Amino acid sequence: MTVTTPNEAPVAEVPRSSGTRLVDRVFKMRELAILVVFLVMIVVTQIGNSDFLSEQGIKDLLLNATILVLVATGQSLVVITRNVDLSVGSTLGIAAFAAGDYLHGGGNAVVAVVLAVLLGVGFGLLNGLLVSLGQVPALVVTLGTLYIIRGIDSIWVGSRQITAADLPGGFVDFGSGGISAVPWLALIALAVLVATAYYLKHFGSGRELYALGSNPEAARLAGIPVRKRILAAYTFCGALAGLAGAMYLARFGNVDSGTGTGYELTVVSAVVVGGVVFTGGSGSVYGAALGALLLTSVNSVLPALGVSSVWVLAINGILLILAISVDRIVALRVASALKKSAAKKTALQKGNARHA
Amino acid sequence: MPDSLTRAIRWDTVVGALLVVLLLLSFGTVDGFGNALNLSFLIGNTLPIALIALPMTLLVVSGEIDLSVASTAGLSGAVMGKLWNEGMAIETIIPLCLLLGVVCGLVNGLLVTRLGLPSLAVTIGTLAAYRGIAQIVLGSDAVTDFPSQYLNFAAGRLGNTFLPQAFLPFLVLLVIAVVVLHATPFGRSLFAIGASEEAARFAGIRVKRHKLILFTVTGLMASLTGIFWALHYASARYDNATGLELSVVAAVLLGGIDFDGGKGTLGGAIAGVFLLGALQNVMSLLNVSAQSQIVVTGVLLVISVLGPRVARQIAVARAAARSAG
Amino acid sequence: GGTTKNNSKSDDSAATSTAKADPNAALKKGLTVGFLPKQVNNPYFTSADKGGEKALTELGSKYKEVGPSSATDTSGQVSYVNTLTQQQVNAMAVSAQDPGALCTALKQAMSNGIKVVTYDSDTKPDCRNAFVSQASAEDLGRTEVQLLAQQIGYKGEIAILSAAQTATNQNTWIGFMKEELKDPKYKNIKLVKIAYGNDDAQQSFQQTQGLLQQYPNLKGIISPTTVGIKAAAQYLSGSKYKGKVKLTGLGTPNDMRNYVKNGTVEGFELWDPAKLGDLAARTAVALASGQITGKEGETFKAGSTTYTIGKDGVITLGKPTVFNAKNIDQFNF
Amino acid sequence: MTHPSDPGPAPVLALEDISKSFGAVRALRDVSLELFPGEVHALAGENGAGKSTLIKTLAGVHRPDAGRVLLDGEPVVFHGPGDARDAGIAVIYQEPTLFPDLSIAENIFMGRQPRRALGRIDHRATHAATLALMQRLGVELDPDRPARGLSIADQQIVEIAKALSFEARVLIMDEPTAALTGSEVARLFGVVRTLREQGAAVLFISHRLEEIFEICQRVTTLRDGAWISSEPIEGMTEDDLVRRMVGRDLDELYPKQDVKPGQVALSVRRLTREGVFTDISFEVRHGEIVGLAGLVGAGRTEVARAVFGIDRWDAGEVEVEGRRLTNGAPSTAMAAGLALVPEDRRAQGLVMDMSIERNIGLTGLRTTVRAGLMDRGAERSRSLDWAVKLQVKYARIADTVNTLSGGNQQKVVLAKWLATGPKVLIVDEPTRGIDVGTKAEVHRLLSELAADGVAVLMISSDLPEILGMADRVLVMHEGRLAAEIPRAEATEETVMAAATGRAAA
Ligand SMILES: Nc1ncnc2c1ncn2[C@@H]1O[C@H](COP(=O)(O)OP(=O)(O)OP(=O)(O)O)[C@@H](O)[C@H]1O
Ligand SMILES: Nc1ncnc2c1ncn2[C@@H]1O[C@H](COP(=O)(O)OP(=O)(O)OP(=O)(O)O)[C@@H](O)[C@H]1O
Ligand SMILES: [Mg+2]
Ligand SMILES: [Mg+2]
Repeated sequence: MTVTTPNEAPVAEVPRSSGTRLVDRVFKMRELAILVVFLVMIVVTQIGNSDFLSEQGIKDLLLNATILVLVATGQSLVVITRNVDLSVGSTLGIAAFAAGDYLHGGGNAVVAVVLAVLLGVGFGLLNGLLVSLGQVPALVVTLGTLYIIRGIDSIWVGSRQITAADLPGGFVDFGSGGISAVPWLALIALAVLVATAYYLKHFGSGRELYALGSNPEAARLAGIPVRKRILAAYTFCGALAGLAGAMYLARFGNVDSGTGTGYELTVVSAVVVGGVVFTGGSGSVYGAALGALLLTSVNSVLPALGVSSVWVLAINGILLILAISVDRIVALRVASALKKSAAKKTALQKGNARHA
Repeated sequence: MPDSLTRAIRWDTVVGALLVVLLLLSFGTVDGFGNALNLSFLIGNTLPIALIALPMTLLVVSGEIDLSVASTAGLSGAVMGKLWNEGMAIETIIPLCLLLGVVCGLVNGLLVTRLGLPSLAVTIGTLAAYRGIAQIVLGSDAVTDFPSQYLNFAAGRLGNTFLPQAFLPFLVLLVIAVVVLHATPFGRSLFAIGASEEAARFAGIRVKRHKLILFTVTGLMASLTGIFWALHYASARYDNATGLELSVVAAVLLGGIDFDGGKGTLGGAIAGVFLLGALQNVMSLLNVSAQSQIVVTGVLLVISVLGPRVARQIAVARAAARSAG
Repeated sequence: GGTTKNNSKSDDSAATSTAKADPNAALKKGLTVGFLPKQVNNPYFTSADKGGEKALTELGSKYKEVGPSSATDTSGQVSYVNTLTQQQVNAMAVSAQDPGALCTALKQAMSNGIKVVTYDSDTKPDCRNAFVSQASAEDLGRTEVQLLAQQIGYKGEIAILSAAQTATNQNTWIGFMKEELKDPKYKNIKLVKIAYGNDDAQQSFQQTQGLLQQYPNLKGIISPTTVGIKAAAQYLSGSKYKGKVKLTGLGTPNDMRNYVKNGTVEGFELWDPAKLGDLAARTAVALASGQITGKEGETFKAGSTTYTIGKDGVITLGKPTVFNAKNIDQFNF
Repeated sequence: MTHPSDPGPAPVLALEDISKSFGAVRALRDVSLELFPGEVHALAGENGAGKSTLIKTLAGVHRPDAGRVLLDGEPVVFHGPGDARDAGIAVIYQEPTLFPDLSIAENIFMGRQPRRALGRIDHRATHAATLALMQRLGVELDPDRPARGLSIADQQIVEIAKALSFEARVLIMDEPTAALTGSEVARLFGVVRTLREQGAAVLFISHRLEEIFEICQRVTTLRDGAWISSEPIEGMTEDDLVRRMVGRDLDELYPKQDVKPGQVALSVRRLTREGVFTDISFEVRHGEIVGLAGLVGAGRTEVARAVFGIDRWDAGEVEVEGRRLTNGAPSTAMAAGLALVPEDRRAQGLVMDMSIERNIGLTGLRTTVRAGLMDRGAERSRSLDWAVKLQVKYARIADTVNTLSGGNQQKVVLAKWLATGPKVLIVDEPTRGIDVGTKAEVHRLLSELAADGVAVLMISSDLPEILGMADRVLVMHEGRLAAEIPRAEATEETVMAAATGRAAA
């Protein structure tokens, strides 16, 4: 190669950068979009039913979202690494019962929560080990552990159930109490959410989760401890499912062997609506939390508007599809608009450059 | 002989072998298993899963998934019941319901191919939507008075044999599916699409069209299953076949179909379906509780993915030992 | 042409036995009776089946229980009917998830000489020999309205929180509730809505929230399902509506004890599930022994009570018990 | 081994009698190599000779079956890429390994971001450091831009920046220049020289021999996994090097036959894809090889993609032998006799998890059919024929293509498309990553095809290749056709002038 022109100005890529900043901003706005949809929905409901945003109403909205937000936060971490944990519903159920069983015997509430979290950690570790050491598809493994944990739960629990009467009054009161309209449980979930988001953005190991979801082979070559990170993501997800179990107990005061059945689909929906992509590497826990808030609120909004519960399921499904479609269409439109404007700018600058 | 070795430990063959072993063992040792009535029950109850597993396998091979199948089945059943109550002729209703299935599948397919949405997300959405529509259509009714010749076809046996009457049509569909997937250019394209969509497109394969066809056929088969379900159990309700999608997915996974796309055989998938069905039947006859059955299913799934891996590692180790020796 | 609802002959080859009942036949011993609840691990059915087990042990017969782990797994329940048929039990007691879906399998069982009793939740009459009903649907529906009306002083808006929209027994009860409400003494009570919580704690919970937001003047809720009433009570007890909005319906004393004591709930009712199971077991043994065949008017003795078979082979357990702060501590189920 | 001409003191990194097998394939057999500080060491060999395997062994990706790796004279065992990195070895792999969802800055500094208190990442410092690296390489890539959608060349530049950012003692580069054009290569070499002067050891792989002679001091050659020689470059000729690599003398590299062009085969008129390329018109005749030159990012690949139907065009038309093509439909383009050998063989050219046989068969799904069913015999013989014709080096035709070396993968892509018997063949960087011997073969093949009447449009960043093979050269500059130069007038100067926009358009 002798065709060197070292003094030549590098191929100008200036417009690209301003374009990507805009894209960046728009991507951040994707979470904003969910928030807007959520707010519109709330406002419309409030107009239709002035009691909706009463103190009690707000409290209910927040409480309903809390548990799903927690589990969705954990799930996002796993999904970001290009994996999935379908066993969260089973884990939540067994952790809730374990905590309840312990409290039933007259235990300490804090110990009960720790117990639930530890149980979650245990199952998270199991999933993580199977997925990362076995290097097998997460979908299958966690579908398997979904069944296994649920089965163990049913064998252990049998037809027993824990009701509010079996629990210490303080524990149950904590589940529905709070500072005016803001429940304690929601505060806990918020704290976990913010801490997780901060960790993902500002810590090396957090960024590595994105990296290995984005390109696992490249992550290995970059010397990222892939197995360790995946194990950690699953463990964290399990821990949050366990914590959510304890919260479920406090909130509903009522658990049996069926608690949390089918929850995995709700969690996955929330994560998807929140813009966490299943092929890994992108999305944020804030998005997932908003997705969770949106989904649970639909279930409060429809009854509050007097929509017959017969319609709820269909509306839920259609909303889910609408949410992801609108998100997608907006993204496509913005991308093509950006491309065109970038092209125009390039042409302009080139014209200028030539004259200069 | 590394070639025959790897072939011998292919997972779909293992599943097939497990099925045969289970059947042979059960014939000898499990009371009540071997008689024609039980076998017909076993096959009859497994047929809905098997029917949906056919298109699902093709879909998964091409890298997509449809979780709305059970809802589509429920919706066709509900519409069938509703129209029947309205006094329409069953011969008109059935084609209409199949058409409805086509529409359901088409909606999934269009959302996936036109908007480029992930099929997992789309079909979780339609899973709720179709079931919800079924609930709106039929409400709390349970329609049970379908004409007896149809009920008998869906529930009856071929003479005194162990084969349900509906088994023959299934067999025909199975053969068609096997040929399509493993012996036609269409099937070959599906493997390519599943393994690398972009490379398939660069090879001139019409990726979107293939996927649209698959989703549509899946919808059609799901509604066929819904009709069969309603007649087999003589009951059309909006919640028919709830949760069937997980059974199908579990069985297909067990049969060694890779959810990343591009790998698997229909034989393996169907062996997986009947292995799960037979296992459940045998466990019930042996008084294994429902809870323990769930655990067994889960363990089997985990083994189904760990198994081939371990087998591969053993094969590699052996090959290394041989080349060293 | 074509086969339509109107021109298709309904399949009336009912398997009702033509055998004659022999009221004096001795109760056989050493029989096996299989219990098939809607769902295993469900506390209600566990109590019921325990009652059945106790009765069978007393009668010198064998008890077994099989069943699906989900209350909506109809095909699972069908295969359990098949399993019991294969295992050649003498009789089975079934709580049907679906009135039609089990029919083929149950008829198959009856044609193999197995006696079929349904309990709690019935199938079509020709698919079983007898149905043991927990209480007359009419009694249940009417008494629940009476209970709530007293609590709210015969005035105000009320709502119903049911289970699934398809739940047959719920719908029958609700029908009778509406009948009862037509009585002039309820002229100031208005039934504003029927909500469905699908027997899921969380959904029932949110449906209760919705009811209260939509109808701020709501005075009372009837929830004729144990899951629904429990969830509604839990929500009310943690909200500002506690004690202000009355709640009644069908619940178990163990579930509801706390809410009765803390003032969320004044009173509710239920039959004793163990007694239901007990009667189902005794009916099954009576059928298998030939004492009865399931025809209207036949009588048989179960324990110390004599029951008469009503129309369509229905046997009714009796009136439900009302639980309140005074008597609740006497019950444990 | 003794090295009479050791340039420095002790080797910083050495391999001793390394062997590595993949199943039955012996990729490396007792290979030794010494890397000294302050030298750029070339690794040469045909496709599949074992160069990349050697590098991966050095980098801790593969564990050698036998032999030792010595670092500063001490034996070391790398348990993973992280270990090698910690030992001061930076690697640019043959295939880019980026995280498409992450920004360029994060890609470069993943795992080693500048930290603030409490171990938090200093995003601002990361950004600044990336900008500095880009300046050093003389490119303007936005550090915040996600890596998804970068052209192969830009990806390669990010890889280079990543390797440089380590400030490593040993820099290993596996075909870093394969996707680059002259100016970027010049920048890169400038940086490499500086590193060398600072005392770093560099191991460099390229199939462009002139680059080896430009930048390297010593060269090690491999053939079929075996060590052939290690010697100083000085005093060697290209022919010497080729002889060591191939084991024989080479045919002519650009065996262009003179052909009289026939009818117009491909005609592109006023083709525009907004924001990408504008108003492209040209014709290719039967028997003609038309070169399409331009700088990286000029839009050549985009034109090829649109013509073949992968992307839709916004205006204009494309005809093959007078038949209008449908917009955005590769299948109709194929039916009309068009073939495209794409630029990115791993993502676009091949289904990596499929066998060689089936990959080649993929373009014949319409022809190897009997009564609607696949004719497996016909498929196999078609694939075998072309694999043999192109001398693909493989163990079994049923092996998956991801076990092949890069060059052999490229041959499979060519085979796949030549097997369709195209009337118009578009090749995008057909010899990227192909060894000299094979390159000559590919050229001979293209020349023969043209002689048989196939119209060939050849996109290449390898200017000598364009000049050596093309009857006519089209030059693109920033999405437009800047010039059309007949063979007689095409020189490096005229083409580069048009490509950089200095020629009167
Ligand atoms: N993962 C693998 N599995 C099996 N065989 C492999 C694998 N990687 C490389 N090989 C084989 O090892 C041999 C050496 O390949 P390698 O990639 O090192 O060649 P190379 O010299 O880098 O060639 P190129 O110039 O084409 O990049 C080839 O025969 C290749 O097929
Ligand atoms: N898949 C893609 N997505 C987004 N932008 C792309 C993509 N591929 C290329 N580009 C951008 O489009 C422009 C034109 O690239 P193109 O690949 O057509 O150029 P080229 O002349 O073929 O150069 P080369 O092939 O040498 O990279 C470049 O700025 C490139 O960065
Ligand atoms: Mg290589
Ligand atoms: Mg290009």
